Amino acid sequence: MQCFASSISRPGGVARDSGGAAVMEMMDQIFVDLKHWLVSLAPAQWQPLISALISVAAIIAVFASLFAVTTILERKGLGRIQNRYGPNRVGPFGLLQPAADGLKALTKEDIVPRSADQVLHFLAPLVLVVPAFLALAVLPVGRNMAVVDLDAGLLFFFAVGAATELSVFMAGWSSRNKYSLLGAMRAIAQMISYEVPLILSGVCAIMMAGSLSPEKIIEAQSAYSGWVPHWNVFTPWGLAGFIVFLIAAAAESNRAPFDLPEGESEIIAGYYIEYSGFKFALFFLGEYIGMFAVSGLAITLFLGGWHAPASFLEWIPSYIWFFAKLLGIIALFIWVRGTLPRLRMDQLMSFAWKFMLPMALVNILAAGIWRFTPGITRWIVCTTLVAGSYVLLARGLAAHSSVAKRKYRYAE
Amino acid sequence: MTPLHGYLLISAMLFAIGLGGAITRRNAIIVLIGIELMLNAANLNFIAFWRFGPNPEALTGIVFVIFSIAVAAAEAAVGLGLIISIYRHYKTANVDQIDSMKG
Amino acid sequence: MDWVARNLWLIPVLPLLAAGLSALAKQRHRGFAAGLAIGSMGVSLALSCVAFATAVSHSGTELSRQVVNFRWFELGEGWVKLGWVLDPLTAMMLVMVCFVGLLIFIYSTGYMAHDENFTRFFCFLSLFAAGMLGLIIANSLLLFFICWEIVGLTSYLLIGFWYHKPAAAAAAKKAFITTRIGDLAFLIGIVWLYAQAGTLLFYDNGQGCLEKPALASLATQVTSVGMAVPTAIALLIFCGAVGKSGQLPLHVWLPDAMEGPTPVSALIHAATMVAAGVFLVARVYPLMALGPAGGQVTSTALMVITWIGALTAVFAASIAVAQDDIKRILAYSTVSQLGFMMMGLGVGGVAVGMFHLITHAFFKALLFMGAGSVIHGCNDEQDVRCMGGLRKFMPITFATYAIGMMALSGVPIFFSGFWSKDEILHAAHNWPVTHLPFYLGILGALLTAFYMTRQVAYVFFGNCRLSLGKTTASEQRTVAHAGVSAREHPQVELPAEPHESPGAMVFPLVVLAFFSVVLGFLGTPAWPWMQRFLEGEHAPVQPGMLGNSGVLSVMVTSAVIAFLGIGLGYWLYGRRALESQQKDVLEQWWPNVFTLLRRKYYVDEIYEWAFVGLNAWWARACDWMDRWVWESIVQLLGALVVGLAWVDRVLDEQVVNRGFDEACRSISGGGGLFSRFQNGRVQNYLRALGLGLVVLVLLLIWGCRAS
Amino acid sequence: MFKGSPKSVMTVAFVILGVLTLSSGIAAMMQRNLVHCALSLSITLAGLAGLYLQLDAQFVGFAQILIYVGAVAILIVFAILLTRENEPGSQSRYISNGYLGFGLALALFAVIGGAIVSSKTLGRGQVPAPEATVRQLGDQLMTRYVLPLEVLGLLLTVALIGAVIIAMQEKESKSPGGTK
Repeated sequence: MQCFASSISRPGGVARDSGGAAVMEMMDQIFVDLKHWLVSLAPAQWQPLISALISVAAIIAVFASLFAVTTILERKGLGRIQNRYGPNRVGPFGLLQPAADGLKALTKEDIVPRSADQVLHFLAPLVLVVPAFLALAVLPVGRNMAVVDLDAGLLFFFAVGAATELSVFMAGWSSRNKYSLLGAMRAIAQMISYEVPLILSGVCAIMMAGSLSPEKIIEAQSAYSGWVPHWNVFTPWGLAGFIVFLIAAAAESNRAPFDLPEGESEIIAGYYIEYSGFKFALFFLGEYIGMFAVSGLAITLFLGGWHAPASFLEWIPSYIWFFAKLLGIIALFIWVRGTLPRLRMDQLMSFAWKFMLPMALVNILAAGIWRFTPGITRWIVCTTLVAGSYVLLARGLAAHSSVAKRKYRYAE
Repeated sequence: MTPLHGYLLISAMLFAIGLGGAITRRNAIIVLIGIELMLNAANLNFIAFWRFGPNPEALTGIVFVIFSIAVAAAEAAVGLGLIISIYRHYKTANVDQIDSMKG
Repeated sequence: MDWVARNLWLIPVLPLLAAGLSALAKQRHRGFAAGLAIGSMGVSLALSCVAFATAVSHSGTELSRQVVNFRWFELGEGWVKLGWVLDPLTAMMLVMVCFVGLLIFIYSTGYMAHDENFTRFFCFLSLFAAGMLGLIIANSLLLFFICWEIVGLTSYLLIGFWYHKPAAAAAAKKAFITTRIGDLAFLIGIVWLYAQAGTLLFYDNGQGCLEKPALASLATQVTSVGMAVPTAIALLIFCGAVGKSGQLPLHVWLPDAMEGPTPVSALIHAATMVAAGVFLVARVYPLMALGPAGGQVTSTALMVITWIGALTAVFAASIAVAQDDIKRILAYSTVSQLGFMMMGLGVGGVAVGMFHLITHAFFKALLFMGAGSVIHGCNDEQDVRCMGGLRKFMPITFATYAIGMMALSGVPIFFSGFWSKDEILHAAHNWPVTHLPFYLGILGALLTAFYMTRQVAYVFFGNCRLSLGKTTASEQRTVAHAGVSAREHPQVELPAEPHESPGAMVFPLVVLAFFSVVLGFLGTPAWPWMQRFLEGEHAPVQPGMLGNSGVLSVMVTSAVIAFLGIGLGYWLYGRRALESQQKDVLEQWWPNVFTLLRRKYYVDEIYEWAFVGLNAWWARACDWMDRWVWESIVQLLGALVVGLAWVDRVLDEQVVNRGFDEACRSISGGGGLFSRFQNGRVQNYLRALGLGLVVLVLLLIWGCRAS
Repeated sequence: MFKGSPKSVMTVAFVILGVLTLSSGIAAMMQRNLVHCALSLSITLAGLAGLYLQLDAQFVGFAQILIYVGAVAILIVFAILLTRENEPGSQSRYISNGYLGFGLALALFAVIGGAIVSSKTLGRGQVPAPEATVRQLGDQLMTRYVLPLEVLGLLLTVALIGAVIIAMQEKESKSPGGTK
């Protein structure tokens, strides 16, 4: 685990002099130091294993609790948006609702259809959840706080993300239910279609940092001019890439308005109709963890990772910034879900292939121009390029009227 | 018994498995899977020889594997397309029933 | 290194951009496409004028050739390099192409005004300009070849621009394929040169393939058949030039190419593209001139060039005498003039050939555009027999056309054609090898003057024979091919009086006429500025040269020849008004000769017969083999078996029957066995492969053990 | 990944991955249910990726997962669903005289394995892990292998279009092969 060699070496970061800064420094690195202390207790030949276990345990604990928080936030937020109280019975303000849900999920009967393919039906949730947690391993949640610092970290992220499609297929196919199968097919088609713009919009950040490692990408955005940080999102291509990335991320994690695969009104619950009890909870967990992971990637690629949004806020510990940004993006997702209606399948596809993909490609071109042209000209060129292609593509999409008024055809 | 032996043995075994499946199974798709297995066995060879070979600083093995992965993806796409259209035409995907080239 | 030399690449890139943009434009954005093309061409013209000025200012100094090379991509160990060069040759060609091109663009706005595919046309034109200019500035034979092919492609596209017209489509295909024959040899030559010289750059301060070291190393090598390597390469490259410049025997495509729109004929098939072949020879002249010993005696390649040029000149001129389509006459005249240029290159070196190339580009473009204007004015009538008396209806066209005609037929003193052709004849006269090309040239000049006079007499003199009222065949063709444009075209529906063409078409004519007069004075023997410029020296004014006996004699000869031709033509055709139905005068005298000429010496037919016949013969041969050889063998075997059986039966019923049946059974069994291998199941084949693999590995191991 | 870690971990991981890969490979070849075959194939490919990581070829390993597990396996699964037999399992999954194939495969493995085991030249034991960063790969691909890269891009494009055209639903044209 060479990553810990990197994290043992004391952090670079901003030079501290005053005492208060030292305290802040300590606060910033407190978890790292804690872990090193724990590891140092173990015998030498076990240390790599121990440190790995510790980080994995920490990741799982943190993000699982974040999952619980997010569920309650989402339900209450949606409630407010729909002008009703969210859950408010269990505990103060219903804050214990997640615990109650967890208990319910654990205690409910686990139904497996008779004709189902037992093994796959059992494996599917695991195949969903495990890669989702794996993907978190390369995200630096704070200074020196990535589980592993891979040279090809982003590739790793997307690679383990690929397993999601398999699990969805397993779930849909194994439960021998035509709605499940339809849902799985939809989900896979959607994921494959939106994975392309997702990766491509990430490419421009990679180009800028000249590396696939999240640490390096964050490092590339770490500078400040005045107190304004050099985040990718503050450049034309970065902004466009960020937006494309967020949309694609919402589609990847089957969030509204892209939640066709589990659209209740059409195919009852998509590929997990036949799941109940704890497996269903696992699916739920998996989806949310996936959402966290991809949001964290968005933060890493475009929002400067764990860096503070302004130079004079650097004293606040890095992980706090990371999770603040994460919660912000999650709030955005919740808001979108509460606001936008669900798309139609053909609209979904044409949006992916006719708008997102060209936009991402143009964005890469813009990033290249940005990289190789100096001064103010690059601002003008990139802005015109991105904005112009946005306008043209949007007009083309509207012209092909895939969003025309729906003509209802009754079964005859 | 160096590590290289181990990897080579694994790749040989994988190749044999793929070959066995490819020449015994009925279904065209499984035949294709067998071929994919053989390809991957070859890739494993390349990587192993790159890792333990005399001059690994030339990334020949890795680059070759990258190319062969891409080629294999293309091959899978075309092969499956062929299988599908054959299925549409003959209403079967069994290679032993598709023998219109019988001499 | 000057700014313009460094940014020379802009000249071809601007039209390329124009082409790309107008390719994206909709068909109805006519003004956009035309403006783009003309604007880019104008800028290129300005740039090339700057380049020309630079070249002139550096003339004679070591800066007279400025080269910029860059790496393209890494191939194996070495890099493939491209580059561009600015030297007098390039500069002169640049100005010429940009200027003529610009004028023709302007002209086409008038000529193609009614065509529905206006935008596409200008897209192709710009692409052509890009290719041509790139070819001119290329400093690498590879880049040269790339642009060469672009130019060929655009020529194909533009000949077949009215692709719904079968003749046009056929002509386009013919042009493309015929030139491909030459280009194949050209490509082989390039590859060979690369193998020998190791580079395709012309000039690479010392390493280029046209510079001393490479040439010296080339000159020493001899092919297996005894021919010197440089000669062989030069001839292969020359094949490309033959194809592009329509020399014998690959000239057949050029006249057919006249199916394309007239501006295309003017730009591509008269002024620039066909001259590219000549330019190619001029560009690689050091290679061409490289004798077997590298000595100064005229090299084999140059002799071949001279002979082919001279023959082409006479051959095509004689055909042109008997043609009736106004554009075809000009086409054959182009072929013969190109022959003159080749001859000039062969006998007199770069300067002579290039001088004629430049002047010819101007007056031939002028003639073609005049012809276009005539056709335009006569409701797309192309047959000279159905015209006549047009000088009353379109005076400006007539005047300019007459100037062009006189320039082409070499009327002395005032017309550029005279001086350039005179240069060639003079050089031919001084050629050490033999005087035959000189006489051929004289004959060609005579014929040129003659057929031009004939044409002018047919078109402009006499009384108007335009078939008013009833539509001629060519008009029906026009209506057929023009499609929508025919409906927009007011004159096509009912043929009106012939009328002068719009300003956009007349203006270029005037300009070109001016230049086809003036240009000659840049290269008179008295003040051979252009030639010296090309050779990088300064030209003194020496009027005494005119009095020089050799020069004077040749000048007088060619002048006499020109007047002789014109007089003959006038005497035959100009004296009395011609009737549209009446047979040609020559036809009345020597019908056979005339038909022979009119049918272009039956070259097309000969090719047809040769290739198709060869095919048929081969098929027959195969058939014969089948019928007799194999069949007979089979028969023989059969007879053998039958005979054996018979003998056997005669010998002994019992044994033989059994034995024979046994034999048959085993044979059929064997057949069945073999056919079982071919049971069409993929996995059997796969299995065989696997088996082979096992056996091979076993052999390998065994071999290792053995060793 | 396990750079610098004790050799025991290496070997253990190696054995686990090898067994996983081979067993799932066998499963992919011998199971009756096609979908199971495809899924076992994806396990095999993942195992191979693990082996690549063992060999310090990070990039290739992840690319393997991304492309094979993410794309090819899904593609195969789709194909299986599209060419579903009407009565699954009604007939033997092996062709007649398939035993020949097994024999052949075994023979092949015996021969090659024998060759490998008996070869003297292979033994080099542990060698320090060579450096293969993404940056180096990129440089190589952009300079030395740029021409193959271009050709490969062309090939992929052609394959994509070809596959689409081959598999395209024919418009009531009875042309064999389904191309239109």
